[in-house]
Amino acid sequence: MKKEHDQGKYKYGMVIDLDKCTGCGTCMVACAAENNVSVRPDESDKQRSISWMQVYKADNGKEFPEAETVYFPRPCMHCEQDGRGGHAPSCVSVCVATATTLDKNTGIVSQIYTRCIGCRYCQAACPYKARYFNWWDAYFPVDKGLERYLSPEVSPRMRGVIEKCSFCHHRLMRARTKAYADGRRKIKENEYITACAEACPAQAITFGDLNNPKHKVAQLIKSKNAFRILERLNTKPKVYYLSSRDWVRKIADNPVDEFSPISG
Amino acid sequence: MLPFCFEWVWNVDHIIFFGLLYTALTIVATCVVIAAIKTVMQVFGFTRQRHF
Amino acid sequence: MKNSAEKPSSIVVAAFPALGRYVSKGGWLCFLAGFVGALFLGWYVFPKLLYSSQPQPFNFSHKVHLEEADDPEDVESCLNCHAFRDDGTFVGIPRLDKCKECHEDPESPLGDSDDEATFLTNYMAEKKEVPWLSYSRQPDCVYFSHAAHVKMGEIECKTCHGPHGGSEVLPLYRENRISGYPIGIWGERISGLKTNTWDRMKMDDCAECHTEKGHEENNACFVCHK
Amino acid sequence: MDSKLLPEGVERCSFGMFILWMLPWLAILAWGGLAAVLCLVKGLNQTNMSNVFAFALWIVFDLGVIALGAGAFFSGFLTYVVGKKELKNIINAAVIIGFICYSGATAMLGIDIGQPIRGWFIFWHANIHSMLVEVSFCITCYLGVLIVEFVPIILENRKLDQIKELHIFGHNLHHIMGVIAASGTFLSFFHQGSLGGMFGVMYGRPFAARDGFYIWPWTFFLFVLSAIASGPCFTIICTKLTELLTRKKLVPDNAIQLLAKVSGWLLSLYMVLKIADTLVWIYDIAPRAGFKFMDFYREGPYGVWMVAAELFVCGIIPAIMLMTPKIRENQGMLVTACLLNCTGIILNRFVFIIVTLAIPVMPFDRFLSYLPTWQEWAIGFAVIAYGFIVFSLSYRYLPVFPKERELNPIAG
Repeated sequence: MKKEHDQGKYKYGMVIDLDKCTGCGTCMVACAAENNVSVRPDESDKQRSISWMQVYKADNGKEFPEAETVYFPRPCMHCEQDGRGGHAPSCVSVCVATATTLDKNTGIVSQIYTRCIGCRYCQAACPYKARYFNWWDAYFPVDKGLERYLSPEVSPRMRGVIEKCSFCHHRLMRARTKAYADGRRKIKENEYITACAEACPAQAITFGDLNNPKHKVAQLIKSKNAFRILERLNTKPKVYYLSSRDWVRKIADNPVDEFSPISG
Repeated sequence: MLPFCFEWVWNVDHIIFFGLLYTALTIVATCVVIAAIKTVMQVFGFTRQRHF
Repeated sequence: MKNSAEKPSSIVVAAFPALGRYVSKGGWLCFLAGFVGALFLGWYVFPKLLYSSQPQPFNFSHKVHLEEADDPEDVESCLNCHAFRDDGTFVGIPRLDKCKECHEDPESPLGDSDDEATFLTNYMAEKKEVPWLSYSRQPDCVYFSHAAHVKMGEIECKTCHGPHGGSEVLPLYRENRISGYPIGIWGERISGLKTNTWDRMKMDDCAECHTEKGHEENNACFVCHK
Repeated sequence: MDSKLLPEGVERCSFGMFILWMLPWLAILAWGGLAAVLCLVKGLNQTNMSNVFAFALWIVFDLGVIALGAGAFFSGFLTYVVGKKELKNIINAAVIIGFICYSGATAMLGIDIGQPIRGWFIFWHANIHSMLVEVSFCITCYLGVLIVEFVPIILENRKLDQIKELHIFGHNLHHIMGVIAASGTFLSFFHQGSLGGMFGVMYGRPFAARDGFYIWPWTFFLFVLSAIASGPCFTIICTKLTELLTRKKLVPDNAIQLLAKVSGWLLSLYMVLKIADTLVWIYDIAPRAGFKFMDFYREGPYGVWMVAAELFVCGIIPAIMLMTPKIRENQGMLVTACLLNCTGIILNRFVFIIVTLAIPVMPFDRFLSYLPTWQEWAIGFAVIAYGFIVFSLSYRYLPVFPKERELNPIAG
């Protein structure tokens, strides 16, 4: 019997080079546009607005001239584990209605909006704040023409459900369909990348299959500068960061010894 | 969820969890049904009503 | 003891046969009438109310168009009109351009039915797309790749869509008034039972086939949802 | 006016007086109803919950009332399974309080989820690895059990009792109460526990996360223990409040004292385990996740004082008070101890919900705070008002306290 993934499992992941990131926010915009993220007439309530890709700012807490800043673009980390050895991320193991799952074949954590009942337990369980709740009905300002830019490949969300980064899963399906039409089963490295990776003007974001040693991401994560946010929690995220700066690598986790929180 | 649902997995967790749930439901439901049947029997004099 | 003839009988009481002596004959008749009435409402009136009926713009005969094909249910015959685009996406119901390939030619063998006249005058001459109503339109949250099933899975069209390559008339289009989905998704039978693979198009049917064919991994949520 | 409905041989206030008493509660209930309609129609944007405070006031209320409602299952267990006869005089009240707490909490949860119409997905598409599924399963089953336990009390109403069939049915229900109480104990045990488990399994949140046994983190067992330690105290408070309002003695002292004693011992056991748990958390779990104990309390209003209040003021002190016969026999001290106990448990739930969410886990993230909107308060208070209404109605029309007639003989 022919299996779709007879070549071994895929494990899609992302590497973000923080030394290249300028904090411009293009990834956030590209992501929102690609994934039909609903907006608000007034977006100032940041605790309730939606941004699958969020750029966090941190600094080293020092005065000029030693002051340095770093930007952490934070998509969904697509964790592998819950932190206690359970082979599903925290959000997946707590979901009541199986609305979110870890796809073992792609490593992508799915979120099914029509299944979500909106209990928000996953939101409470996620340490990365990567999950967003639709506090309002979906809104796309008609007079501004925004509704004409909606993508038919991503279904818009209704009020009262959680949404989050899907690693642009529809792009994977698009690439697969193309491959099938060509009579191929495997897709090439450049055929599937996320919208943020494609849009980043500094090319700080690399996307690919972490299981495939030929893919650039699999090589980048071997770097001594590679790290993940909150690695100590043992959630095994698939989003890696690169930085040659010691303090940046250090503030990505909660160091038990001296550490001062940032401003901003 | 019932075992013929495609999301159902035949593993220990599912059997224990749903087993306990359905057992608890059955016990409670059975109790009420027994009480109802006893009532019907007593009302129609099929069985003698115990003195309370 | 209560005098049953004077008491209004209730369905709750009537539900217990042992309580028969509590209820008058009229009460039993009322219960029976109510029961039959409820069944009739649930199985006949409710489905009729639930689904609206709309005619297609004009009749289309699959049989006429597939007359030259050896097997009207063959995938290749279907693919002539219900084709794939270069990027692997599926055309679905063909657009006017496809019809034009044959019908623009005045020498082409055309019939003389009213439906054809409607098509030629109202749509072809006006270069207006035919507003066909799709019998298999899935909800917005569903992703379906025809390429994966037809090209890679080598599944026949009729497995899901039923054999209609030899049909002469288009069935009435019926739509669920609440959900807005065509009746083919839930299936014609209100009970939700099915005998053929193409009787229903629900998530369970997709999952059932994936499991049968040994592709359990395709029951992962994101394979069919977007 | 309604004298034919009142239990025999007891004194009740006039109907007009009763209506007057009910009016404010009905008004609060209506206010809550308005808020509920707003939340259901316009959505949860009516609240001040946010992507940070995914759980908020309602969940605190929910967990609070459910912990306090544990008096029902535990008293039922003691009465029907262990066989403590003296508790028969208070079990009706405990069951009604439990019913109020659980039905109120369920109603609140229905508003709290973003898509209430999809609520049945919890049962039909259940993810058995989720503690919240365990909670939902047990809460609904147990609500069923409570209804079965409540029905015979309702059937004892003077008018209803005159109907022969209902009278027999009520008695038959009474006969199976042992089995019902036992299954209720089982369900409520898992339900209280999995509420604790819900927070203990949030391994991404070092503030709440705990190790545990099999699938249940230690909070599972701590929540069960704290619920059965505080539930009876809440039953005592409600009874004492009823006695105060009706100016009557309703429950013999031995029942109250037994509950208080059991409560005290359970609370002290809970305190020992809770302190051990806190120490393990401070010295093992938090450092493993990269936190020092004081990191959790660096910002915001939720300081170390909460730990002190929970463990000492509302924990050890009431435990000692309830364990000492001299102190708990003094009515004022008894009520004080019960109040402290219940406060401690609510504080515990508050810490696990609000403080857990307020503390950022990512080091470059900020502490955020939250204040509920009137809609949230309204629904919370509506549950309390609902409780007062149901309990008042029950007291007026049902023989809730079997010893009431004996303790308050009507002259002449």
